[in-house]
Amino acid sequence: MAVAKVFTPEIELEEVSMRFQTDKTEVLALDNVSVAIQKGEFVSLLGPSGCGKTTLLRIMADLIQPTWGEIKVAGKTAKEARLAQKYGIVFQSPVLYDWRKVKDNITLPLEMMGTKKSERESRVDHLLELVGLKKFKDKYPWQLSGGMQQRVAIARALAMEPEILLMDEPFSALDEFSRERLNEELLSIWSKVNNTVVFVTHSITEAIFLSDRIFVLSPHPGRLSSVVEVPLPRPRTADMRQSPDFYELISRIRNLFEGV
Amino acid sequence: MAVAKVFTPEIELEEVSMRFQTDKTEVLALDNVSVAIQKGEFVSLLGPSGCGKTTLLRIMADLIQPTWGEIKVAGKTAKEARLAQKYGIVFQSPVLYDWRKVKDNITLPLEMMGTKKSERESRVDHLLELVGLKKFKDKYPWQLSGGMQQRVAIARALAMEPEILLMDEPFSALDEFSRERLNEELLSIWSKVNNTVVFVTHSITEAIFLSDRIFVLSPHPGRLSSVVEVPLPRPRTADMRQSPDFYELISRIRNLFEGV
Amino acid sequence: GEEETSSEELTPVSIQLKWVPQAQFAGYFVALENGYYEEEGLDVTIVPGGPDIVPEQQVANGSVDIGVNWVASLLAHRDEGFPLVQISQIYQNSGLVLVSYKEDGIASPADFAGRTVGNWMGGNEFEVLALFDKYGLDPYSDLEFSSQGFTMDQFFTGDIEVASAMTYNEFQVVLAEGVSEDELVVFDMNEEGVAMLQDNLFVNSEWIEENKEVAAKFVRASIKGWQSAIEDQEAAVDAVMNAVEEGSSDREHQVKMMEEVAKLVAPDGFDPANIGMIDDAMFKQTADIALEFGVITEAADLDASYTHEIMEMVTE
Amino acid sequence: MKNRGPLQRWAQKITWIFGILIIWEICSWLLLNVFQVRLAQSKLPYIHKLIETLTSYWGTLFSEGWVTFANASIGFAAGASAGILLAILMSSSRWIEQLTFPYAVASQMIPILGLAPIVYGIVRDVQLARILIAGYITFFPVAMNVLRGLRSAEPTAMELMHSYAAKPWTVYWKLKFPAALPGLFSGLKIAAPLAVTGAILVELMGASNGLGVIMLRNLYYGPSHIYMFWLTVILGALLGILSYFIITIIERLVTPWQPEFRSLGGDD
Amino acid sequence: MQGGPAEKNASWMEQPTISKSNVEGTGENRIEANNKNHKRMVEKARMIVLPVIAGILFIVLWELRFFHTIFQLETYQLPLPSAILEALLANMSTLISYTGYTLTEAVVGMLLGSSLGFIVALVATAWPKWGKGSLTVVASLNAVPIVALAPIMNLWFGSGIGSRIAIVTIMTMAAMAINAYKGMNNVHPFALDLMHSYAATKFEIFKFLRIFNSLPYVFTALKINATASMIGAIVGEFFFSSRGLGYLLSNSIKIGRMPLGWACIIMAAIAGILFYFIVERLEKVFLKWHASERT
Ligand SMILES: Nc1ncnc2c1ncn2[C@@H]1O[C@H](COP(=O)(O)OP(=O)(O)OP(=O)(O)O)[C@@H](O)[C@H]1O
Ligand SMILES: Nc1ncnc2c1ncn2[C@@H]1O[C@H](COP(=O)(O)OP(=O)(O)OP(=O)(O)O)[C@@H](O)[C@H]1O
Ligand SMILES: Cc1ncc(C[n+]2csc(CCO)c2C)c(N)n1
Ligand SMILES: [Mg+2]
Ligand SMILES: [Mg+2]
Repeated sequence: MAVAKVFTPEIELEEVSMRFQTDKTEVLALDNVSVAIQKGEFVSLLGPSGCGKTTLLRIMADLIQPTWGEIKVAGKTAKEARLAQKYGIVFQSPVLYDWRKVKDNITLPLEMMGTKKSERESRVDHLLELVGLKKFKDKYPWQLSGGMQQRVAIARALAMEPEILLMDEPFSALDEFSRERLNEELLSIWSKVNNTVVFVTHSITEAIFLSDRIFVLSPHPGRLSSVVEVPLPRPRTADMRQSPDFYELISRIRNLFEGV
Repeated sequence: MAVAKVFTPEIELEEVSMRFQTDKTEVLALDNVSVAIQKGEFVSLLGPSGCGKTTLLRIMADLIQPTWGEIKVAGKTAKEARLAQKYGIVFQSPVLYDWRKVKDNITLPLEMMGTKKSERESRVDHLLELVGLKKFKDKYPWQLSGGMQQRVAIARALAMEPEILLMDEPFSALDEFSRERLNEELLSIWSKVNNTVVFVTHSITEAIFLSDRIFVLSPHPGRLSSVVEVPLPRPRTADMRQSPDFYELISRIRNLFEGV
Repeated sequence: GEEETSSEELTPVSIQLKWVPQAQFAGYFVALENGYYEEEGLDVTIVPGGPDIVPEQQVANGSVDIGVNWVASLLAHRDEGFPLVQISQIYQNSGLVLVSYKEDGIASPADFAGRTVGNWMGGNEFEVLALFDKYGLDPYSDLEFSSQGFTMDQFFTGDIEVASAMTYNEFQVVLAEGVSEDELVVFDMNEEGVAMLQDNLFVNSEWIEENKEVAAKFVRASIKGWQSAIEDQEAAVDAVMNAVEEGSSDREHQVKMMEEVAKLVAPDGFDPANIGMIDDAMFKQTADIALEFGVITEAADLDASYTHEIMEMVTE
Repeated sequence: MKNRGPLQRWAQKITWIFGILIIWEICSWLLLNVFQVRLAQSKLPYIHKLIETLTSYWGTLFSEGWVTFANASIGFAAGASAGILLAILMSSSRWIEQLTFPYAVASQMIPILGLAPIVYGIVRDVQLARILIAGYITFFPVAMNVLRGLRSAEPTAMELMHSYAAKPWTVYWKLKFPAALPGLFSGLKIAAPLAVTGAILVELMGASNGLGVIMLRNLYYGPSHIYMFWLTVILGALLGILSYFIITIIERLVTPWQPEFRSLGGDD
Repeated sequence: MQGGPAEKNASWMEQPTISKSNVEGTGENRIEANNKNHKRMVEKARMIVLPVIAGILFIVLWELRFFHTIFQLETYQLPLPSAILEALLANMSTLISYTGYTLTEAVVGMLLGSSLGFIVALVATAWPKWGKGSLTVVASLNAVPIVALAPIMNLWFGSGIGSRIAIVTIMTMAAMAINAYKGMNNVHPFALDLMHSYAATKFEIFKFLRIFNSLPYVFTALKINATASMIGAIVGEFFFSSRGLGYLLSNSIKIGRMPLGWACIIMAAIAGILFYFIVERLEKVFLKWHASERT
């Protein structure tokens, strides 16, 4: 755990519940979830498919309002935080705009924040390098493979160096090597920008490697079943993946799951 | 390797190349790929993002025609095989029809093959059970989480018990437990139906656990860099994942990757 | 029951009006209302006209049997090869006038120079062209000869300084708007000697070969209708109003129209017994004007354009 | 929470209606008394005069309006079916499209005035001719919108169909039609009021009943009939609104999956 | 931490070769490329040749009275192409000047109407609570036939070109408003979420998302309007105009000059098709990215 950090809650959810209602039936996607995420913290959400991870992320980003409960971001409401353009989001699907070429999709948030054109161009080059798509900057999204599209979405979220970075299974469409490399890149960016990251993943190792804390959700209805602190030191290095501590954590979390 | 099986080639690609051309530039997605897949074989494709796995699958399914090269499926052309309704495909994205409820999306291929309504209904119930979406049968796709949508797509492909099953990263949006469970389900279905499966994945362990052979592709341009036989006996069991043979295979494949 | 059986024996005949049902066509409505057609053994359908209806087309197509339109229009269609022939002339005089406000200072057609003169065009403009010619005016350079809609709005707003008007309708519309006759200058085509014949009855020349008897019966009943209409104008207006949708015209207007129409069908000194007769001289004047102003490209073959035969059968 | 009460939705509609009426009345007053333009009442008649006229003639207007609406429905059915058929034909092969498209466009340049005598000449049955003409007026927007819809099925969704070796007809039925429904409804929303126009136009060609008939006659009989004329115009517009609403409601029922109609759950 | 493994695996992130198509490539390659070019040319040629051949066939059959025979028509009802051509040549200069006049009305009115319709869609999307009513109002204007519109517009704008432009404007508003509205609202919810996550203002959501999303629909509307505007202008000229194709057409038909009437129709069709294809070209340029345009 990052010992040096002072605890200032950046994202606070208090007894948040979310119910989706359709014609006849209703789904309780989140039930009474309370979490507090510290400023500059890297937090992962783990949980079975359909347990409410995406819903939780969307509530944090003020894209939907919870049916019950309170949410505070940096002491303000989520809406105020959103209006202050604090968020960068990687959605579960790439959500690229068909009419924009790769490079223009990446500069989209920069355009919205009024970044100068020359600055945008240098930034986009750097980001394309980061996600390995330099040669594809002038392609349209449908000319890319699934994983490549997802990487464009990642580059787009990183482009604005957001204070709060919400990532919904960003690397699930990538091969293990790209994934590991991007894990490290992400940590390096995070340590520089020192933003708060909420990261949804299905990979337990990935969650451990990246996070300060891991929130495990249980399904039906979505509940916060446990919080696991990751006591590995920072900076994390590739060989930590082979350490006994790491293995111990993996099996602990697997057990948590099975207990669900 | 499954010793008992007689070698009758089901899918044969000979020196297949695929070039995508756009206004000014062109991308060589596949370069001179030759593979022969045996009837009833379970084969995985591994390779970095954008190397041409999806393209290869689409060529096998006769959804696109290669720029050069030949393809034979069960001794006939791919087109004939497609017209004989031999294929079941899970695409990289769920590709559900917005206007159909979950159950209707799953019965779609059955409707196309003229299956009777009563039969369809019992089949869909069974499939929903398999992918754990029983309660969601009357929902529209947009009311599901990402992983749930992917599971619907899987159920849809399994619904018709196809002779050739092509799956493009079907389990990437699932948590590890659902994934492992579905791995086993898939194997059990496969051993019953004895169809030919080509499976794209980014997970080396998954590829090993499932496959008879693993094709490793390399980018620059997309080439078949090596073929790995998986000598684990069938039926595969969960504890095999912990066996030394398994670990040995993992590191062998990882090395293959790094050698690229 | 009784009516049905009798109507089975009736010969169906349809007549296409030039325009919407109004007192302009009172004779046919009276004939229908009073059962004159039925007496002749005819089951007559009166088909209303409108801005997009060309009676000559309808008759040539066989959509209807008999048409009402102006003679100039008939000649123009015949010139284009339409197989039509006139069988009766209902209006003896032209109902077309040109009107302008007195305050505009147009005392004679010669003063049209430099003014905007309106007409509905499409076959209605030839008398006006003849009038221009009489006064040495070139419609393309000396004045603005302009399209007039089927409302008089352009006259009221001043868009058109000299407007075309039918004595029985548009002129009455102007009066009804509170403009008194003293404020207007009226140019009458009959007085100017450029009148062309107007409402007539015509048929398809192939159809008539087989249906002379039917045509004669129709014309006979129609003339009877016109005679009663002129005699009892109130009743005629009643007959028209029955055919008019409620709220689409008012009685007062139709009474005025009937009065004016009567003057055209049976002018002063005209024997009502002669209604429907075709005046050879007047027809020739019409055809001559038509030729002069390019309505027709070749001199009309008068013998083929109209026939007295039906009227002779009528009067027998 | 999410749905504003029906009360509030009605309030909006009523505000719209009264807003328009009040502005209209004021403009009418301004034209007549302040700017003193000629034929001010013909340009924009007083609402209260219209209502006065309506009270004496509402029976006629209603029955004639009904005739027109019935005719419009037939024309609409004919036009919409023709439009859908044409769109299917054109989407079925580039070949057919290239062949028919320029002519479909050119056909739209033939004004009904020129068409009517010929249509009457060919079909000879007046009622059928009218339906044909009304259909002709409405088919084009439907065809264009449906064609776009049929073409915009996602490439991956098409691939799914190909993988089943679906017959062309099945591809249409299972994929292209549903994907084209939003487009179809846009087309129908344009076509439905147009069908009213079509019906009225057709009524000008020698009908003895319908809104078009009284519209024309009142116009022709001069400014004294102006209120009645305007009432027919307004009634035409109302029929347009009615037909538009009917399509809107059907759209909601048939395509609840369109993003517009999805309920997102929260207090959005 | 970053250095080592990342660099080692960097090649994994690199992608298949991309080359300028004209620079390299084996002989086989080039033949293939030529083939594709050739195919495209053939495709293009077919686009023009096919309708022309069909057209010629149609005209020949027409001239040979094929249609007259099967529909029992006479030449005075449906004139022969030769007669139409004669009328066309005899009145060429008038027809050309009238075509220009009518086309001007159509184009100006169409641009005005489409812009207004688009604005209505913007308003209805931006303030749905109150703006949606405007959509209904505009749609209802479509139910007012030109015969009624013409006298009203004539009163408001005089007998000149202005009243026809006004007619065309009103006629073209609804198609654009309805289509653009659908395009602006048929947005994928995730695409909207992305905008919200940037705290995009209403204006920005239009600028970056809705406008583009609406383009396919907008072009459909423009194509509908290109044809509707020609009809509108022509029929608008029937009653009050003293110039233009509609004026000439109406007059010709009323005095039985069918060849001249058809000559007007031919001119209108040529102008209309030209107008339409210009819009279609623009669509191809602006919608490169849309599913319907992908190859
Ligand atoms: N329609 C297309 N037009 C142009 N290029 C394309 C098209 N489809 C694919 N490509 C290119 O072909 C290459 C291979 O794509 P493919 O989708 O097969 O990759 P993949 O191996 O499936 O990758 P991933 O694991 O990311 O899904 C990519 O470089 C992509 O840009
Ligand atoms: N718009 C909606 N309407 C109705 N139900 C919804 C809606 N969105 C989500 N749900 C339901 O809420 C639950 C949680 O969904 P959510 O997307 O948060 O899951 P998740 O944890 O992200 O799953 P995955 O790992 O598969 O992405 C699911 O049961 C889903 O069906
Ligand atoms: C388009 C058109 N508008 C007005 C008239 C005017 N008009 C001239 S004579 C007449 C009465 C019937 O004989 C009428 C209404 C027309 N003919 N065509
Ligand atoms: Mg999710
Ligand atoms: Mg792929």
